[in-house]
Amino acid sequence: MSDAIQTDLTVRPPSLSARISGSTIRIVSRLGQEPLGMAGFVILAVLCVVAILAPLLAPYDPNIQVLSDALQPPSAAHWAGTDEFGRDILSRLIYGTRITVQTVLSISLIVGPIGLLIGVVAGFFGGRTDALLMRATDIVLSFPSLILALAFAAALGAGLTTAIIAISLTAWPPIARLARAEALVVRNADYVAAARLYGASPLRILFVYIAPMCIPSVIVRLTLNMAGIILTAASLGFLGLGAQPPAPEWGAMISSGRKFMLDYWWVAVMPGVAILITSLAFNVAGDALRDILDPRHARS
Amino acid sequence: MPGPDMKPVLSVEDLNVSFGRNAVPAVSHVSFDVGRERVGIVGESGSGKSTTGRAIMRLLSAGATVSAKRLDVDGNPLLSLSERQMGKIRGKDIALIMQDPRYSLNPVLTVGKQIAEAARLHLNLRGAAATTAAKAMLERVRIRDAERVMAQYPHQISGGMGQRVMIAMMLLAKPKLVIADEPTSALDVSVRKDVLTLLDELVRENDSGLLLISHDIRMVSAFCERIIVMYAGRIVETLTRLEDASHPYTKGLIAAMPDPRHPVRRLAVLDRSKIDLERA
Amino acid sequence: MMIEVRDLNVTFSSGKRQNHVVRDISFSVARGETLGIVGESGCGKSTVLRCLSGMEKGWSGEIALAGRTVGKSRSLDDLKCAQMVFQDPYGSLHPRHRIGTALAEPLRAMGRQEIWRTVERSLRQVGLPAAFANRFPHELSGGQRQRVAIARALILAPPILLLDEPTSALDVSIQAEILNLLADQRDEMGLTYVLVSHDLAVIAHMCDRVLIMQDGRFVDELSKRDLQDGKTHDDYARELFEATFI
Amino acid sequence: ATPADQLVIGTSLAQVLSLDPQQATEAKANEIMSNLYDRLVASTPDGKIVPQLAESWQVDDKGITFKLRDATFASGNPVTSKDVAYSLGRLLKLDQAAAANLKRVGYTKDNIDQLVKAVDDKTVRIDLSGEVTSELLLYRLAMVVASVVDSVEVQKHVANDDYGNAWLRTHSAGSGPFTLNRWTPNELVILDANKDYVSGAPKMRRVIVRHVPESQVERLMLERGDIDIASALTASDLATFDNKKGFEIQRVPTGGFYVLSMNAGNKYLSNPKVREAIAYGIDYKGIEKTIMGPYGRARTVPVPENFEYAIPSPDWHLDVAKAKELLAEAGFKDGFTVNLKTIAQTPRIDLATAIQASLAQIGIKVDIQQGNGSDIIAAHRARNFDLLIPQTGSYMPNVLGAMEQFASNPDNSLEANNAGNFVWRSAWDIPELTALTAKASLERDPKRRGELYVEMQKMFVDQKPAVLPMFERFEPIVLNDKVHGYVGHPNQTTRLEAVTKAETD
Amino acid sequence: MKELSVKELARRVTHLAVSLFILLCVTFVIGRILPADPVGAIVGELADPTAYAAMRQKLGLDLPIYQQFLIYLNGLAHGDFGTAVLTGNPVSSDLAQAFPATFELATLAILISTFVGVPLGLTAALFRDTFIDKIARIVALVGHSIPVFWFGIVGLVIFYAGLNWVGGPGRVDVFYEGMVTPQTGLLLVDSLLQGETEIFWNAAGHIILPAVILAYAAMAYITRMTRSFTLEQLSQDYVIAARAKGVGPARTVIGHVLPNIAVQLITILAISYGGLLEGAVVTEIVFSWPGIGQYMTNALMIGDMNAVVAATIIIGFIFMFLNFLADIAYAIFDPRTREAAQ
Ligand SMILES: Nc1ncnc2c1ncn2[C@@H]1O[C@H](COP(=O)(O)OP(=O)(O)OP(=O)(O)O)[C@@H](O)[C@H]1O
Ligand SMILES: Nc1ncnc2c1ncn2[C@@H]1O[C@H](COP(=O)(O)OP(=O)(O)OP(=O)(O)O)[C@@H](O)[C@H]1O
Ligand SMILES: [Mg+2]
Ligand SMILES: [Mg+2]
Ligand code: NI
Repeated sequence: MSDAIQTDLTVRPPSLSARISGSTIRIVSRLGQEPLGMAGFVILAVLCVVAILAPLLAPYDPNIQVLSDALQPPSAAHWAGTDEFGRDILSRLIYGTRITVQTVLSISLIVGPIGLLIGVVAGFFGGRTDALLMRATDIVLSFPSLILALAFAAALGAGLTTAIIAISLTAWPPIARLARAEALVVRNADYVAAARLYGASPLRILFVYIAPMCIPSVIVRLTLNMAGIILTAASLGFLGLGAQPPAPEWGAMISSGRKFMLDYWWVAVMPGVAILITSLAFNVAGDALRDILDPRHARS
Repeated sequence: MPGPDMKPVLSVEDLNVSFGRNAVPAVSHVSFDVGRERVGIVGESGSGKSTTGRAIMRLLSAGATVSAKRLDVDGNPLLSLSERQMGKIRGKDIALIMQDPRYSLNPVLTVGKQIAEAARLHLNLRGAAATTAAKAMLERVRIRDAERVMAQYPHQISGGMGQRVMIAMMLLAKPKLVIADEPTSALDVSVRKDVLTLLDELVRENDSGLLLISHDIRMVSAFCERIIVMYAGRIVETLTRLEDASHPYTKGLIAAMPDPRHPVRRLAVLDRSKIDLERA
Repeated sequence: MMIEVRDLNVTFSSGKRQNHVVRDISFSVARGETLGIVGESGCGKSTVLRCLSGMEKGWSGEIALAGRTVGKSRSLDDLKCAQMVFQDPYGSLHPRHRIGTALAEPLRAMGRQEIWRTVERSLRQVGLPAAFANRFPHELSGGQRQRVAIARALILAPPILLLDEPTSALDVSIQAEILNLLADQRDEMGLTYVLVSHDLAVIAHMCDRVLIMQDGRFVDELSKRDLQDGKTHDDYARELFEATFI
Repeated sequence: ATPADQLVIGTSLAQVLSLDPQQATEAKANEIMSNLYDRLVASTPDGKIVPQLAESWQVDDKGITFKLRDATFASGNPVTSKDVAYSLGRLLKLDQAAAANLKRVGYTKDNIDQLVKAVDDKTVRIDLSGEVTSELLLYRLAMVVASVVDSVEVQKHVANDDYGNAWLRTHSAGSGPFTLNRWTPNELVILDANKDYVSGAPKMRRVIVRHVPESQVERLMLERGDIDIASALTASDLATFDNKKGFEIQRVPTGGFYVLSMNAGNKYLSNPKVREAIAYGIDYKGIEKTIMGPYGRARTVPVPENFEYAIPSPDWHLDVAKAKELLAEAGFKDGFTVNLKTIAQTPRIDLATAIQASLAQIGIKVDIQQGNGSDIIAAHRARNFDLLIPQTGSYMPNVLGAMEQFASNPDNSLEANNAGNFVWRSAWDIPELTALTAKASLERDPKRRGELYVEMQKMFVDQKPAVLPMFERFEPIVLNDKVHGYVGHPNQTTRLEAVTKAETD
Repeated sequence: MKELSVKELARRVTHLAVSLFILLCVTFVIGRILPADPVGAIVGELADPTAYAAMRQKLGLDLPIYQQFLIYLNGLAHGDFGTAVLTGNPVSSDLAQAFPATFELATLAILISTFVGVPLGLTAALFRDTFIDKIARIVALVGHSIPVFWFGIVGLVIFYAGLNWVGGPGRVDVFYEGMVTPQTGLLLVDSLLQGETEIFWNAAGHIILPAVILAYAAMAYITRMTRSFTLEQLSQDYVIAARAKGVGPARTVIGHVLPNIAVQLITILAISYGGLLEGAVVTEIVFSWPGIGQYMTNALMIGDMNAVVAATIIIGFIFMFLNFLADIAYAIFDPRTREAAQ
């Protein structure tokens, strides 16, 4: 061995912060090689900053109606114009990032763990458990998702929370399937066999060995799904079941703006551009993440 | 039969390959010639053997930078050819036999189709004629019941058969140079010899050159007239007999191999720092 | 006897076709002895090892490790008798666990104390610097990984080590290092090895006794002496022998 | 482009659930059915009663005697007095929402057979119930619900005592100028001309009513000439046809209103001061200009301004200071939170958003809950709301017709469960006003009646209504210039038999 | 491994049936606990409580839910999906009318997106990280990121109102309305069957824009999956072997890679197709397309649960059936699994 053995160094469990900073540095340095992916992450970061600083950044109150100023084209006073109630579209877009971030985060936080858990349990335990869980997954998957969302909105009353629940309910099966496929591969890995040999309990194997291997692809998939989720939320808005007025939800803005598309293009186009950029950012970032986190793609 | 041919089939001079933008070169300053003979390349994993082979085929991924003073096959400067012209040469003038038939045969096409494709590409045969040529070739690699095997899928045949199919497919057009990248290391010990002998036989028959890449220095020495030893992307020495080895790396490699006929308590271990020192 | 196996049978039934992989195998290994098993791919070598380790549940027959008869599912104590080293050093370490964690895991599972000190000691034992505990597997070379795998197998101080082609994914030069390491550990700690490989040269180098396996059966048994002399008793063994030393 | 002998109307058919005249009450369905069926009498767009199936009638103290003209149903059967009696009986016996207007004035399924009699084949006698004057009865008979159906044909299709309802929902059996060719829900309705119509075959061979849910799309179709008449356009789309060459806008009054219903059962809204504060917390003018456009005109008395005896709107306008003062007087200085339920449709959803914004200024926080039609209606019927935006219609052009549903609530108790009553739903207890309304509807002397009408409106305003009319409702439609003879009817009984299309204009 | 034996097939069919039954139960329960009120929708806003109660009883909504369910099941066993409140027709006849419209649209859309998306994905993979790849990716992503209704209206403005290249909303011009008697319900097919080429071209003009817009939305997924499958394959040894044999890049992709990813692609296409069948609601609204999405949304709006349950089951069935077919495709097209069956 060429490495000198350093005797004075004691072994300590690596601290959490060290681990996180370690992997962050790794990811960021890899990102440096992917300008497009980097751009995606930068946009998402900007989005988060805007969401946090919305009150400071927005030139107007997003809900103040000045009916006499309705439907003004973009100008120095209103960079993105005004909507049919004379509200400043830019301010609404800025506040809307909060809703978008909130939607996206909560859906990820619901869908990710649920999908991961179901998939990993099914994949790892196999047999009856697997069959049962996958059947359930299939059923949910085959349920027309918009209809389920509509039904939920009807049952719980329309609103952002309902929309989030409804979307989450239909969004976990693909994640579960993905996690299961991954778990099926991982559970046959030698390190899992070794863990069995030294007596690690099944639960420990499940959570410490298998789940972490599935997380990257789940994260990647979630990121890639985000665009779709924003759009589904917009479609619910189109049907009046998303965020309730006057919430400046982008999808709702687009869908109420569509009534003016032919004459006042900016009302629908501005939120459309916001959605487009965000979902492009999510997609591009997701792709980059995949290349970084997912060894199968990194290999080529 | 060996012996210095006037014109080498392959002539490589100062070949350099690097991956990525500013990575260390995977192959540097490699020069050698292959005539109508059998030349072996040995070296440990990562020493650049496969990269050299694929650079000759111009099959490295887009991220690789290849440069050479000369890279001629049968007088053809490969590096100046267009991708289209290169396509004509691959499989016709130079062939590549890869390590593991399980992965290097297309899993969803029948064996017959895959061989016939080579016939179609290089012998300008169509339809039934291509199939006949494929069958003939299969028989030449001593596969019994060629008819049946032609209709089978790669997963339905054994590793040894798979490697013969690979050989049949690649040697169908009687290429002037055959590059075999670890052709037997995925195979069972018992069939290794058969496959090697067959390859050797066909190459001699076609009067082609063979570049045999392997990490098994003993095997290479048994088959080849010349042995090129690579280490960290460079050629450290070229031998005709194992016994002539003078470089510490080569000697280390030989010593590290357990030999039941001469048992030792502990095996000799390569001293890399010394080799690196010597190289510098 | 450290290992006693009697009438071991393993049958995989996949669909209609039954696959009798291991047929009526009996053998025993003495304390401190190294037994080699060779044979062509798919003849059942790994399956035998997997039965010994407890990874394979579908066997019948009798297995005794370190004098105690073990069943199909093992208690923690049973597991402590025998640990295994796998063929692929890339697959046998969890890619997202640091080396330290990988080594600490068996200790945690067995409820041991003083985990980190033990980890440090076992790293030294296989010739790796303690600082490696903070590395990830992908930051290690194949040989280094195999060292870690061996350290992990040895950290519970089992009397028996089952080795399934521990060097076939490694270069000759690295192989030599690992084989030396294994030999050193055996001598130091008085371990009992069962080594499976298809490389007769490796087997011959390491083992006191070699069993030659074909189609789930042992067809020949060779002593170290026999190997040196190139003496075999069976046609298949002869063939194998010749193929190895071309 | 549309064929010269077919009239194509674009609209939203989402609410059309039935084409049985004794069942359906929805506006679009009415427009269609009024062309499939004739009634005894009809009302003109400016509110006069004119003969339709009846060629003349005689009014006396006890009732009206109608003389029928010689007409036939599309099936070829003659129209007889039996059909008239059957149809009115059917209306009350089916007992659906359609019957509400007659039930309110004392006609029930039990007395209808006594009160409506076929004197001979061509003579029908309808007796007054005692709760209505003959003039008001005539207006009710001009409604689509009083359409005369072909009793012979309908009785052929009776199943399970449903008076042929299951069949008539999707078929027509009338004597009107058109017959129903096909109705595909949410796609289209095709009407074929009835060549044998008693006043001559209609000019249009076919009328197609096409479901176009998106206003912008409908506008494109109109511009491209793929529809001749567009209704249900949004205000902003309508505006683009203002003075546009080749198109004409008709602003058809409905006599109805966009209303802010407040649940007087709510602890805040039960206080008249709070209701008045809300009335001062709405920017009627601003909303009229930017949101309602041609759809509505600010009006806070439930009687259209142009009606006889209509009083001017009270001084309710956006006055934040005054509203805050009123709230403080009511004891809610710091405001409070209420929900506002509305159907997710323009212009009501926009109306809700605007109200939300202006009420926020006076300290009332409003949570909008939009829903699809049926759950909002259900919430309304169950008094399960704080604020809600319904819309109303009217069937006759006088104060009573416009105001009846705003001014009558005989029993406000929860047990009465009078969910069909608009005021009951708001839990607004108005015994005096209810009595006054009943009195007015029985008053025969026109002058005295007029006085009562004025009194009713004043009392309504004084009580700070829990059913606050905000905007008089119009149904603006855009017609291609080629279309002639289309006159939108306030009660959704627009007849199409005289409509023609000319290439040159 | 998946095997395709009779036994296996039977097992899968039972699975399908069980899944459908559970789907049925879930939908039914969801439907019955919804606050949406079909009674109110039928009797009208002003109906009085007696009329209301009578209708409620007539619809059987006053019974406990399990009884309603049994009654429903009983009807279902006799092939009766119940009566739709919305139309008063049997739900089955409504669906027979609405489904073909969606089917026609979704099928055309999936064909378009396949024939554009797959080649685009292959090209992008072949020219990985080049300009072509980036363009392909952005083109696909834009389709994935912009709401369909936006595209729909803009498409109408440009191609219908502006250029007059395509027909407007609806399935056919009003002039032709009702001139083709439905046989298959697919207007394009029926008009051809009845020799009405004029109507065929008119209908084609109407369907093309919504189909293209739907296809564009679905294409993103297909393109990106094709690209990623292809990339995965391109790093395989057999691809290098093929190239070494002298097979050109295009031929490698078409002749060697495509057969390998065919099965995965079929799965993806099945999923997309299922999504198109159910997810066309918004497109149907924009294009006044009388399909099942619009039918179901409207039914849900008025709480017409018979219609919703039936439509959900149909869609669920199709979805599961497509998955089932995709699985079978595995067994049929992939020699590795086909072998296992013998
Ligand atoms: N596509 C690639 N991208 C980046 N680096 C590469 C690539 N392919 C090979 N390398 C690097 O080039 C060097 C030489 O690799 P090569 O495969 O030629 O070694 P080898 O001698 O064939 O080894 P082995 O015996 O393991 O096959 C290695 O360091 C390897 O990491
Ligand atoms: N889980 C399993 N299910 C079914 N068959 C199996 C299973 N594991 C192994 N086999 C079969 O058992 C036989 C013996 O396998 P085993 O892994 O023991 O062979 P081996 O001698 O170790 O081969 P190799 O040298 O390739 O590692 C093989 O034919 C294999 O296909
Ligand atoms: Mg190599
Ligand atoms: Mg093995
Ligand atoms: Ni070292």
